[in-house]
Amino acid sequence: MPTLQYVPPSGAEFGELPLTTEELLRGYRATARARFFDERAVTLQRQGRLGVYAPYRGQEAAQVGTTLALEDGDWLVPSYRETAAAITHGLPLSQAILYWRSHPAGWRFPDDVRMLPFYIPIATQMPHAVGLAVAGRHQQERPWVVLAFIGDGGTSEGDFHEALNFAAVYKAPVVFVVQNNGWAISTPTERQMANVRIVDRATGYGVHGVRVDGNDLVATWVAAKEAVARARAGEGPTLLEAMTYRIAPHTTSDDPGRYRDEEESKRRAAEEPLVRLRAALRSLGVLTDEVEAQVQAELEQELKEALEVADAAPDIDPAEIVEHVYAEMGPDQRMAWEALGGR
Amino acid sequence: MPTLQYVPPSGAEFGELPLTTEELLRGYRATARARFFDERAVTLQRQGRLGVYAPYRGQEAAQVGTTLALEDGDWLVPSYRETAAAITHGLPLSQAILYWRSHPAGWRFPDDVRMLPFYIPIATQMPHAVGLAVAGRHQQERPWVVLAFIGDGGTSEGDFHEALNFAAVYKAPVVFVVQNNGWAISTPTERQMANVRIVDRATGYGVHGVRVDGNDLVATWVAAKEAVARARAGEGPTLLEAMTYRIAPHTTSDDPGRYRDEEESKRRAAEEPLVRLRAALRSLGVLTDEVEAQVQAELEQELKEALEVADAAPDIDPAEIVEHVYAEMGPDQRMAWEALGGR
Amino acid sequence: MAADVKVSTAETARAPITMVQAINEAMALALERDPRVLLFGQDVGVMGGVFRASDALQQRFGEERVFDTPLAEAGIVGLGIGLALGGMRPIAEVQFAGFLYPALDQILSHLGRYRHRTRGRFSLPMVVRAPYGGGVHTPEQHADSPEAVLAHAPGLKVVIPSSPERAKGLLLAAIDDPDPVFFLEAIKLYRSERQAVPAGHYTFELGKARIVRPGNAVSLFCYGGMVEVCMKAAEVAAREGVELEVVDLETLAPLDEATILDSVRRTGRAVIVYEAPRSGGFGAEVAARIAEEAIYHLEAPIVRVTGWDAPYPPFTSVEHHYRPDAKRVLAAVRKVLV
Amino acid sequence: MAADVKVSTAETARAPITMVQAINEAMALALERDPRVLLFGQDVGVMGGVFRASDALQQRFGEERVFDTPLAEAGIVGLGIGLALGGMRPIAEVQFAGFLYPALDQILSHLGRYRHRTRGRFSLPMVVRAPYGGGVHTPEQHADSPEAVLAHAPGLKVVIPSSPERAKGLLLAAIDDPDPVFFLEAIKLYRSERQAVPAGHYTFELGKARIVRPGNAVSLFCYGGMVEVCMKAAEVAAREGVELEVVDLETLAPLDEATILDSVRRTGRAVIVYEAPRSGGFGAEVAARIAEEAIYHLEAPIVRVTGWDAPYPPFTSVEHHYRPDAKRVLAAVRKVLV
Ligand SMILES: Cc1ncc(C[n+]2csc(CCOP(=O)(O)OP(=O)(O)O)c2C)c(N)n1
Ligand SMILES: Cc1ncc(C[n+]2csc(CCOP(=O)(O)OP(=O)(O)O)c2C)c(N)n1
Ligand SMILES: [Mg+2]
Ligand SMILES: [Mg+2]
Repeated sequence: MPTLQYVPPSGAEFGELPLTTEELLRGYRATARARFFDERAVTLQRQGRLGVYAPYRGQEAAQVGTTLALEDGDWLVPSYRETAAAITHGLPLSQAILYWRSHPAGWRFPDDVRMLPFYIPIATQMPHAVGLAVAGRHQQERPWVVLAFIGDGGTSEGDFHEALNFAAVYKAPVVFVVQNNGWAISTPTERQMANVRIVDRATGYGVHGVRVDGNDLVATWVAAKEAVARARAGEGPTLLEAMTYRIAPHTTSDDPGRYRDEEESKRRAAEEPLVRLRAALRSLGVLTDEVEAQVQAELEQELKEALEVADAAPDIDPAEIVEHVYAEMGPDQRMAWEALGGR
Repeated sequence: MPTLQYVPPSGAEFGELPLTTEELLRGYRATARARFFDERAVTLQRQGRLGVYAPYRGQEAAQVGTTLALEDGDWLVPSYRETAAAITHGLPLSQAILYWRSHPAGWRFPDDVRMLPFYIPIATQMPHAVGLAVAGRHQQERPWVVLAFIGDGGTSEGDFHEALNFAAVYKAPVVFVVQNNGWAISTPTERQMANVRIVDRATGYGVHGVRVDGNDLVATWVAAKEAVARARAGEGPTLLEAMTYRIAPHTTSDDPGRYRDEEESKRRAAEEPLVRLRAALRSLGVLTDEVEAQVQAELEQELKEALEVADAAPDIDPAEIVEHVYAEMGPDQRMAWEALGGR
Repeated sequence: MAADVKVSTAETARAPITMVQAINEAMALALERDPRVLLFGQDVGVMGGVFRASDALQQRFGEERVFDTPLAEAGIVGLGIGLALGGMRPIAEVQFAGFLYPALDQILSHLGRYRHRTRGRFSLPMVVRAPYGGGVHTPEQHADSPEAVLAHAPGLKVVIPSSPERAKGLLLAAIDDPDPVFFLEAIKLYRSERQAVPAGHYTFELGKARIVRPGNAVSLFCYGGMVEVCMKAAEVAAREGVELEVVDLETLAPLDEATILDSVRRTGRAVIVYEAPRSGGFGAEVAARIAEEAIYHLEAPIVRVTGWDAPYPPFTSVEHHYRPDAKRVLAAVRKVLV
Repeated sequence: MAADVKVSTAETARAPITMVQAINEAMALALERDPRVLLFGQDVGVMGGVFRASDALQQRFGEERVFDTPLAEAGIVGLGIGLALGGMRPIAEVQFAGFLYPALDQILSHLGRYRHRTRGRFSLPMVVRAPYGGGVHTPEQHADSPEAVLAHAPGLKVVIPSSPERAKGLLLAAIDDPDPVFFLEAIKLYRSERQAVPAGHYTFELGKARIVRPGNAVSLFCYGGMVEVCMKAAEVAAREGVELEVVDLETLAPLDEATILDSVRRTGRAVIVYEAPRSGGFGAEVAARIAEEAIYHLEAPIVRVTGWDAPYPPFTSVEHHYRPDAKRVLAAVRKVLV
């Protein structure tokens, strides 16, 4: 099966797009917003106004397009890399900022944002996504669908495998998105696995597999829509491999120069999703200077307000360290809490 | 790809067999010996002369045929089910008996039998097989090949997945045999996985995959020979799915009547490997009453001697419990050892 | 057997049942009371579990609520976490406690941390049941006692019952609890004793140790399969006029330090009994707390009677030399009474 | 950096190096001395490890001996076990100690048991290195201290160095050891201190605790990242004329009980310091042994200064409230000195 692509890297010479103008604009806005946040986050980190941060430059279409396919009541299950998916799914920017500032409030996502927390231990989110999907079926006629993200490196963990198998056995309404961005820190996909077509794993499990150009927002969105529809209809899970590239360092603490040829990276960066989306939408006349400027202004405003909210977060009370261990504080936590000045 | 089969269940109407007469006889002997040991082991267990035992009735061809493909210096990596493979590979019957008697001497396999111990925690042997295979390459021009066994149920564990991927990445000279015997205790393969063709997993990893009729000794042997040759030649690992059936209970403590239709089991038992091999070899004139009688007599004698050896094993010294924790006994073990009357 | 259990809130006189039957009863009640309760694990469905703890429950509650899983413990615990996140109340069975190990990443990275790392947004009201411990000639690696590993992980509760009655009430409490609870069931006790157990739903409070036999000479701290061992030792000692106090910890985490300290302050002597390997066993925590909070009341060393620092021996004919017995407990008692 | 290390058995005057450099030196020496030594883990090859512990080693020893693995910890430890079974001497790096959890089945079911379950036929001369502990603002779940879990598993050795010089000698000893050794490296110490470290190959005996500062008032038992904290406390106390004895356990398993007891018999007072969560932490074992073997020498409660019973906080600005510091150690000292 060929890799699904609607808009080539050039952003030109493409056929009819299976999205409405409204959708295309919505997709542009969300992608531009994701890019904007990432760029500002990196700057904020350099200024010491964020902690260590995991940038996602180049992966916006893979995250935004798939997340846009979710409907009300659906769940997002992200790894640490999915800030773009998270803010697309409704996580307020202020919340993302507080998270990357390591502020406890950053970990407390609002109740109405149906997403699990960012996951640090690789692949461990995968079985949770399956359970969450099965849980929906127990409670609703029309089940919620779960969209779970993992990286190419993450596919090597046992949890990836166990979750794929469980999902298939229980026909869980879940869509697994593998963002194949070429790297797991310094390890290229070719050293991570012998067959770099991750989508080829799907058949073995009896799971539907799709490979898309992960830098083509139209492709990621359309493929995810189909996968979500399948899941909702009870046709089981999909493994969606989104081919993309980690243009940025692994995190703001990483120096890719130690392990990869940054010339090659620059070349790959040319395939990035925003340039091509913008070119395509401009050629369609959907996007104009005016719209771009308006979007930009809105984003500046949104971020300004988000920073104000984040900056207003109260100082961290050390006693919070031992709160939320149990629903009701245990005697050992209470002892600690008092030692930490809790009142 | 179709399932490799040379001799159909009837044991009749088959084409030319790619094995020499000598090999066919050797295969018969080994299969008959495996069957003989299993039958006697079950009897011994009933008499209280063995502990809990994991029978392998019906799986003889899957174990014996693949193991016969190994050459001098090659390694066997078994689960608890592989007593047939073990005794084919050179484990003395007395040793097998002591193992199933839970005697410490049963765990100490002779140095010249190149096999790892029986594995209890499902699938954990898989990455060891990979490491062992890679180790050979570091030490010899002509690497040893590792033959590792796992069950259909075992494929669900993360270790199965991680090992397959590692093996592929390092092109390890290892052959993984999945004995798909239809059951993991009470769980049928259909509830274990959505796609019951386990061999379909191979491609995803970039591993060579072969499915054989696991009750056809000729097929298992020939397929394993090829896989071993590939491994030896540096062409990488093979996943060999041997289709067979667990005729017997999971262990001698299990009652399959609680979870499966034993009529169906009886039907499946008709496909078992020894009947068919015997019929085929008789039709070829390779096997005669005389040979059968001679083999039987030899087996009786071998078992008699093995039981004598096993029965002569010394009483277990309780202090052995704390021996072999470290190469040199640590102070905590010494304290225990003395408390246990060690001298 | 479970299929015949009359569910009633009245406590009627009933035939004595085993601990595994009591566990079955508890799960049947929970499944009946709350549609969010699900039960799953390897072979728990059609077969009713290798120890028959879930016998007949799939027949009664259907395949959607009581079901087999693939053979993958991380998947099982991970599935349960996801179910809990989605509003269910999962009960996962892991076939033997030694097979919890493949799930330890899910357990240590998530099960105990989820509430903390989401600052209270998500709780995981999940129970993980697993048979543990030795004494019944199980095969190799089927007799582990990994409670110390679990009790060291913040956010987990660890409960170990010592009788049919306690098992039922504690399991029902565990299922009701808003936090993840490990429920370790001593294989040795599954069928060793029958007890008349109250019918219907009842709970015992988690987080409380329990004096199962009062005494004044020495406090014996134990749990699960070691309680009967300590009770036996106490009976023997009583014949010689020495009254041992047997304290069943029941919940290892959160630990009921108050009851422990209170007992030892009265007796002045402590013996701690567990069958896990000695070094780093959970009993060390009990000793450490006594040594920190009640040392001035101690009239003797704190002595531990434990499994040795070796894997549980698969050599069935000598396994009783590994697992503490009344004789070894009494030897320790004599040591602290000199 | 490693590539420049002169390998020589003579101890020449050399520029001070960090602990991570000392570890790099040790591995370079081991790789050079013994062709059976292999080094692998996530990102250890081209990149030289996230902390650069294996910097330049792949360039020097080739891709067959120093190599990257896929992202799978059970696979890494399992691969190492297989390599050891096949006659190699593997050194596996796990990127952070909190990511040992996916490998715990391999570790608890096999690494510590192989010799025992094959009755001595197979030994596993393998080293698993992992950075552990907090204090440097690592991301969430990157600051765990799981030593208690490992030290409770029979057959494993657990070594935790506290300085560049010790790290090099202990790691070389661990690589030479016939048994599996966990080598936990305090992230906080990787670059905090430079020390002139002997050139060439040298080893320190495993299984020995070490008095790093003699004293008579109180024994402070600690290891790894807590040694510098206790040393700081001892300096402060010394200014007030109170001489604390700082005992660096170095090897948690097998534990050097003799040195611990000897110290506490002299001082009569014990404070135990570790950064893991308090309940069930390895220090409880130290307390239990003292309470069993040296209680009559104790003049005060045994006090623990530990991480709290909560996950290590990812809230970097307050993590120092979780991890024990000299102030908390001194408060405990005052408590046992009253
Ligand atoms: C279990 C575990 N092992 C190791 C790590 C350290 N680690 C963090 S990110 C990463 C690479 C992940 O690569 P990939 O899955 O491709 O995701 P990407 O970073 O490319 O988004 C590693 C090894 C971890 N977080 N968890
Ligand atoms: C990690 C682990 N989980 C559970 C078990 C209990 N158990 C023993 S055998 C078995 C079924 C194995 O099925 P399969 O892999 O198909 O092998 P078979 O028994 O059919 O040979 C189970 C669940 C175990 N030994 N190890
Ligand atoms: Mg990646
Ligand atoms: Mg099977």
